[in-house]
Amino acid sequence: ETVLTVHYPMPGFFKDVMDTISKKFMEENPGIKITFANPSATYEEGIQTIMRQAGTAEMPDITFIGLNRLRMVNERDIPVDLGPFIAKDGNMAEQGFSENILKLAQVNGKQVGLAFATSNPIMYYNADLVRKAGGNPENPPKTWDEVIALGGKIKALGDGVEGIDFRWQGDDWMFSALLFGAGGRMLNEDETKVAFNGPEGRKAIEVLDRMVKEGGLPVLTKQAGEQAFVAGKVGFAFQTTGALRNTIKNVGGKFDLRTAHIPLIDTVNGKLPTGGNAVVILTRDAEKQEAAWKFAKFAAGPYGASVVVPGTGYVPNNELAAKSPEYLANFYKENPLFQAGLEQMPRMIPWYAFPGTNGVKVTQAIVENLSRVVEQSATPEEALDDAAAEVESLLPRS
Amino acid sequence: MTAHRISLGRVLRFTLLSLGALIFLAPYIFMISTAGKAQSEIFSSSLSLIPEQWSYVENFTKALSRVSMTTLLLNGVIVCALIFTVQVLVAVPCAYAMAKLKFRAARFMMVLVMLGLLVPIHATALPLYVAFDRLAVLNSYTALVAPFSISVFGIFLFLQFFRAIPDDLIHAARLDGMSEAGIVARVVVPNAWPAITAFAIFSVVAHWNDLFWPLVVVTNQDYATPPLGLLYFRAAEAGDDYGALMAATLIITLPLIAAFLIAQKRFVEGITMTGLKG
Amino acid sequence: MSILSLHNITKSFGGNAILKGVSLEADEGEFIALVGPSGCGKSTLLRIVAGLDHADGGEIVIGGGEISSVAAADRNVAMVFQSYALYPHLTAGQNIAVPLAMRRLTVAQRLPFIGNLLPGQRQIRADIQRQVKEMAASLKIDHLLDRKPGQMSGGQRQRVALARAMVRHPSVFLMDEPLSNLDANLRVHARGEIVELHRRAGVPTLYVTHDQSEALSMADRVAVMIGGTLLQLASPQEIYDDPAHIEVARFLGQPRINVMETRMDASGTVRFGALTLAADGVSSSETPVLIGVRPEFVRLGARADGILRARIERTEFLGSEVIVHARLDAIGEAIVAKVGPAEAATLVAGMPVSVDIEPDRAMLFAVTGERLRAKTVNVASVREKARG
Amino acid sequence: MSILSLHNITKSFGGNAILKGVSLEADEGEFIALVGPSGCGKSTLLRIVAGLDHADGGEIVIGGGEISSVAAADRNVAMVFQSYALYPHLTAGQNIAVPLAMRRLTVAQRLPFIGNLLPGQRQIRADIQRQVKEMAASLKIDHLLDRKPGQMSGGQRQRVALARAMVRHPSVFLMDEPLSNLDANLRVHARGEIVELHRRAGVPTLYVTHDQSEALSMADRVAVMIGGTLLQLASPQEIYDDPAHIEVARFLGQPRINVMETRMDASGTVRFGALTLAADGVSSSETPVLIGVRPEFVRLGARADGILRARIERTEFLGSEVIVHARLDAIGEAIVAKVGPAEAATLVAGMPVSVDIEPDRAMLFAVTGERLRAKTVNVASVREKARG
Amino acid sequence: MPILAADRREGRIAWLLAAPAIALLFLFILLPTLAVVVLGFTDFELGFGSFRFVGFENYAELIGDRTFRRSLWNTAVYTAIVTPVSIVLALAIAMLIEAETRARTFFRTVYFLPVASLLVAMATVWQFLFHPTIGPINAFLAEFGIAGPNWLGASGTVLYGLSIIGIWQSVGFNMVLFLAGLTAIPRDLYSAAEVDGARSWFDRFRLVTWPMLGPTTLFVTTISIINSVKVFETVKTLTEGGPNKASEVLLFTIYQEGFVYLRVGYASAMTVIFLAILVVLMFLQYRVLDRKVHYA
Ligand SMILES: Nc1ncnc2c1ncn2[C@@H]1O[C@H](COP(=O)(O)OP(=O)(O)OP(=O)(O)O)[C@@H](O)[C@H]1O
Ligand SMILES: Nc1ncnc2c1ncn2[C@@H]1O[C@H](COP(=O)(O)OP(=O)(O)OP(=O)(O)O)[C@@H](O)[C@H]1O
Ligand SMILES: [Mg+2]
Ligand SMILES: [Mg+2]
Repeated sequence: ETVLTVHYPMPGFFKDVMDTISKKFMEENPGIKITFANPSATYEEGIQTIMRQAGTAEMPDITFIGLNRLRMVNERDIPVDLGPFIAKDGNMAEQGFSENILKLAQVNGKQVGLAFATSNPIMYYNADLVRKAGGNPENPPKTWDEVIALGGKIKALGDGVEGIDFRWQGDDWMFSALLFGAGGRMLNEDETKVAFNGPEGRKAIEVLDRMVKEGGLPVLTKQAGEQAFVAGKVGFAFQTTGALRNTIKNVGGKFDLRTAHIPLIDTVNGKLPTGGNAVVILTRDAEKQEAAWKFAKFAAGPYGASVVVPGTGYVPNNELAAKSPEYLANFYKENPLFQAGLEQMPRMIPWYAFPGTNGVKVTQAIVENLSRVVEQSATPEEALDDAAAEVESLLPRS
Repeated sequence: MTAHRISLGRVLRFTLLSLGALIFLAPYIFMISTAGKAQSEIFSSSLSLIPEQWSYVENFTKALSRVSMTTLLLNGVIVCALIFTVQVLVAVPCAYAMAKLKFRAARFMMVLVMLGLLVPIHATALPLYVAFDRLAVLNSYTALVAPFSISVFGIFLFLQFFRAIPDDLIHAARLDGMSEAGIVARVVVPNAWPAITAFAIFSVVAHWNDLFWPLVVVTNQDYATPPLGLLYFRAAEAGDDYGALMAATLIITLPLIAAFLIAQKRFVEGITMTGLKG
Repeated sequence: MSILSLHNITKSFGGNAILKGVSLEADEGEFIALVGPSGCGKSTLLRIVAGLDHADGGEIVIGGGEISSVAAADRNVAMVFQSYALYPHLTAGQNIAVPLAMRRLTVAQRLPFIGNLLPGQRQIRADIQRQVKEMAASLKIDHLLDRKPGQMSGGQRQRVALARAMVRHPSVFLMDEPLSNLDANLRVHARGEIVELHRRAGVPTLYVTHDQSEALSMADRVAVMIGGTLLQLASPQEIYDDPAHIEVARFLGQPRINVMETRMDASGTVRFGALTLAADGVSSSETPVLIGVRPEFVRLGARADGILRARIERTEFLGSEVIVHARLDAIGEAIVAKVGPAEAATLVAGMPVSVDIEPDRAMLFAVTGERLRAKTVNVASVREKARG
Repeated sequence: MSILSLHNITKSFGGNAILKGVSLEADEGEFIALVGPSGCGKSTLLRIVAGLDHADGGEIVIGGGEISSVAAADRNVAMVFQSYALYPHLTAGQNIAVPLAMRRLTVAQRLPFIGNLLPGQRQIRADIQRQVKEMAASLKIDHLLDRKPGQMSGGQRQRVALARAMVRHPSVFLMDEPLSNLDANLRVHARGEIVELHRRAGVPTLYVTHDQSEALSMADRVAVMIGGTLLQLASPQEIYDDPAHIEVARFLGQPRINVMETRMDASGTVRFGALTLAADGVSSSETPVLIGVRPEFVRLGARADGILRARIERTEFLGSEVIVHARLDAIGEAIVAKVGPAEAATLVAGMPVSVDIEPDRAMLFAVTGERLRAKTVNVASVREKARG
Repeated sequence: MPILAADRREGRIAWLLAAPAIALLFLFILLPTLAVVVLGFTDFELGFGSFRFVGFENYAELIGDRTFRRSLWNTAVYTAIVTPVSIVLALAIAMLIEAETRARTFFRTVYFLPVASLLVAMATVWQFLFHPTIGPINAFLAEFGIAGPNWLGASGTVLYGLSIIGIWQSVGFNMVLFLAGLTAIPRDLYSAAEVDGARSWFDRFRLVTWPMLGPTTLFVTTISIINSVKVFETVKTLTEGGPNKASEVLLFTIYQEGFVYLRVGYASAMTVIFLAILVVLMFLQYRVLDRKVHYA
């Protein structure tokens, strides 16, 4: 019997999912036993744990790593290259792993993991407030201009009601949503120069600035924003589909919660970043690797997706799962709130990870400059230029 | 006339204290209230402390079933008890030597103790982690307990206390034929209970609530301590399950409050006698 | 044969010489009181004998053996402390049993639970219990055996401390102001008890006190230590009546001895008031000397016609006697007399009086403090002169 | 006119009556010593007078006004505490200045920095400084003014405490065992100083002590309090020679008064040894009474041929006198005599002696303790009888 | 000679008794600290096996590090708020409790409760209390017509918000120490003060309580400063140093560098500076104040 130790982050979110998947997996694979290591509270802490444990006896066999951190982990040569396994299998597409989906967990062409739970940014809105402000909830705004205008009206309702909550804090994901949605990119093709301060970037950050100025976007911490929204005090919330299940639970019957596509600045070429995580194999033991590969495919496969999606709000990362009535087809029919994310799937591209050792710091630099815009302590141009300069200095010199 | 003034002062004092107590208790009031609310009820625009639909059972059930509370609490007790015992066993003889024996290194020890007070575990966590890994003792009670086996605070506190023990008592014990170790065990410790109680509160509170170190050295859930259990109710990306989180927090906080209530009289007495105040 | 003998003990703390060569012998069954002002080194000496401190030099011989390098626990010396130093967490009975248990039981036998299972310890414990009971009975504290020190009065604690020290039949008994924490009445009562106990046990005892009446009333011999030096070691009577040093004379006696400065001529004759004293040692020239007279030997006459005259400043009524403070007209010095209440009734503040000193009661001291042997050779009787 | 008068002061703590109606008057310049055993309520009474505690009932009149409801700070009463209660963070000079500063400067003027800028305070401060200096000079502590209490000896602290109390010319002066923390010699010396100081200041003083010789020697009148009741308030002489209650007699006198039980016949006659006493009050039947004789009035005869015979148990040498403990053959009770050293030389332990009591010196008390006035009517002289 | 032997025996026993403590002290405090100092001179990064010595490069970088300077400043501000306020509050509460005869146990427990609580969990409660729109604090302020600030969200107020939590958390600890200090003041001194004319509560406080609490206050101040400088949990759970570094504090910055950016060498250098600051602070404090508060 092979025993696999599995480590995962955010147990509040993933515990039930992991328990269900591993139970089913062990039923199907009697020779393999799954045990769980102590989970980590966040993706960041998960990575720290893995980094510390890399190469030690404590290192788990399998872990789940945020998509934007794969590059950093790979630089430290921690994940096992899955290329050979894929080659050996030969029929990944048949199992629902399209090329597009495999790409989400590739770094410089190396397959470091399999995307497990993926998300994209969507628009949540409070239909009651929209209605009150004169909007039509059945026909939600399609462009940022419309969002900002309606947000302003909602804010004007008073009583502590805010127009928009945009989750700009923590990391650069939602900025990416604006930037990619405008058709922009973070760095240039060969990753030597900053590219987000181009015209697309300017449009993106101006949208943020206008949300603050006209759309009723207050300065809130991430948690405060979520709480205000579920309390019915915010008109629009822009954040990951991953939060959908929890949002539904938190809202309960307090108001009419709806979801819709996130507006794109460039409706033609606009893309959206992919959030979520990938299952990564760490064990260097060949026998365990075999078992781990089985588990990775199982977790990232259609069954896994059919567990993850309803439980969280993530979008399926497996094409079989989404389409097959065996898995999720019926679910989407019955739960229209989940559809926005699903429909945006074609626009998903990898969440960009910066090269070099300062990768994480770069995202912090961007977030800090965003906060200056939100606090209106800098003009969008200043903030964008500062961010560009700072990021530039943090990129590897070569 | 005096009687009147006194009662007025008392009313004022009592009112002030009660108001302050209310403010200090406010977070707990919200905690208890939240622990009884359904998830959809927790965040709403109207403030109400009393849950509309009582979900205590539900939240507490979740808190108890989602994680193995008994294991967590048991680990907490084991780890805190081990840490406390070892700390006392190590600190008491040392403090005794510093306070009551001709010990030339006492001054040097004092400097070490002061230094030790300043170094947070956050600073030394990494070297310790590496060392523990090399020794293959991660994921064990040893790893959880060892770094705290030496409590400079304990040495400091006992030192203050022992200085106040009359020399004559030690002398009498020597004349009665006790060895120095015998004196520590038979005379000093039995009379140091107030100090030991005071120290127990500090030590247990600190280590029962410690999240940082267990997170570093424990990956095996069999050794998880209570704060690690709280992680299961947190989902940074998507908002926490507050009702269950609060219920779980209540469960792991209650034993401490009970312990404090039991020990609190001796606690203040102990601090008074340790001269910790100065 | 002397059981305890100290030879030339010296000790300094950080450069301060506290004991400057103290020698002392105590015979079997002897009770020696060690008195001296606060800070003169009494406790230090006791602690050195007990082995709680170590002398810088000198020898300590107990029962014939030199024990300077023997640990306190292994000298068979018992000590009673001023604070009693009872173990607060043990009952009186347990307190008394400690020195026995420590000596008779092995380390293993003393362990809390395991100890009870070891062979032999039952028997020894029972034995100890019996001895504790006996000791307690002889000190009349049997009813206290189950109480802790905190539940006892000062006097009771003092007795328990005594019992703890006595129970193991030490070869030397040390007491450091064992009565000073008791109130006056209890103190007087306890004196008798300790003397009685000592008489029964017959163990040589070194008893430190700074209460002179304790020293005088209890001891066989009194050692007066001042500034780290033993100035005199003699019987109470001798110490009081025939002090070898002015400091000894000053230290003992309540109220204090009157000391006045005067001069001795080259022939060794001293004249003071109506007295003429002849000193033994004859100096080559006139030298200043001190004359000491105890207050009870100063007579005040209401007629104020003596050679020495004084004016009464105030009187202190003490019940059975009265202390009269007067100031000598001639030299302006204060002089104190102790008189009976009847006599005192005639003396009021401000009144001029004549001062007489009882013949043979004046003592002569060199200015350095040493006693000068002297004899009264003449008392000029003023009254006679006045008549004549 | 009496400056301080207390009428029927009562006080209980949690149901325990501590003061059971104490009344007392102090005249201008009078020094009253309040003595009594520990716990009898002396400190409580003082604290009530000072306003630190509040009586349950009764009146306190100072200088003609009832002040029960006046706060301590506003009564012009000064107090010296046993612990001296000096402010450890202030120098002696600052300590002495406190009561003046508190009274003369406003709250604002006393503030650390701002105060210095306020008008008028310079002048007042200078004034206070002058007064402090004067006070210090008169107590000879000028050289200590810059030291903190921690750097002073017990005696010096005590004087600073006195200075702090005196400096503001209080209308009543309270002292709670101000000398009990001093060593014997210092204590005797300080007594004189306090009396002198009191004489100069002329402020009525209530002085608590449990040292009887302090009380007797210092006070104009002595108040003996036992169990919350004032048993007697009289001059030292009267208190000692003519106690109104057996407890008063027992409390004063060192060694304690001899008290023996005997019987009074229906005619009011009491026979004890060679004495026959006639009591004033005549009871209807034979009643037990107590007879008290101070040790100095007990005469021991070596011939052992008196009516009362005793055997000497032990003698206590005290220098100028000797305490002889004997046991009466007839009733087995102990009797204590105080004799001179010369006389004592003839008395050794174990010796049988005859006991005589000085006529007119025996006192009679009812078993409840009250004094029974009595007169010696007859002394059977054994010697005469023997001769005759 | 025998004297020396006896003294040496006592010294040996002292060493024996202290040996476990000394050994553990070296093992778990000194050696790791030394390791941190050594790491401060390397470019060690978590996850990379090897590292090289870079001399003072890390320290040179620190000088120019805006974040580090910011976090130094923020820590100083936080400490400057939390330490005095929590001491004054604690003293006031301790005095009130000491004077109050009823419900002492209750009050003592209530005020001590925050010390005994898991800060990470309580932080989430505070986050809700501080919520700018639906939080009770601002709702309460609104009752009085005050527009509550955006406590943890705005860079202008975030430090104050965190300070309030810090004060709430540390008052109980200080209070207990003050309670102990108060019980040790001789009652006679208050009596003397009253008789000396200290009429008001304030006079007695200035004349007796405050000076007599000197040693306690010094100790409490020391502990408070150490604890405030070590603020971490609230920042980590509530603000992550934001917005725009407005709540970056030393330990958080060190954590961020070491564990998130994984630059252990650099973080170690920061730690060394952090420890040096603490040591200097404590040294100065004891040098300047110790003599002032001990009167004996
Ligand atoms: N451990 C010590 N270190 C330094 N000095 C000491 C020590 N022990 C005693 N001394 C000093 O030695 C001197 C003598 O002290 P000791 O206790 O023997 O006096 P004492 O005669 O017993 O006085 P007392 O009657 O007050 O008890 C004192 O001046 C004291 O300060
Ligand atoms: N605050 C108090 N609460 C309860 N009982 C008290 C209080 N103060 C004093 N007592 C009790 O009142 C009695 C008298 O106390 P007080 O201090 O007046 O005695 P004292 O005569 O001064 O004794 P001492 O000579 O020992 O100083 C004692 O039994 C004491 O226990
Ligand atoms: Mg001594
Ligand atoms: Mg008293």
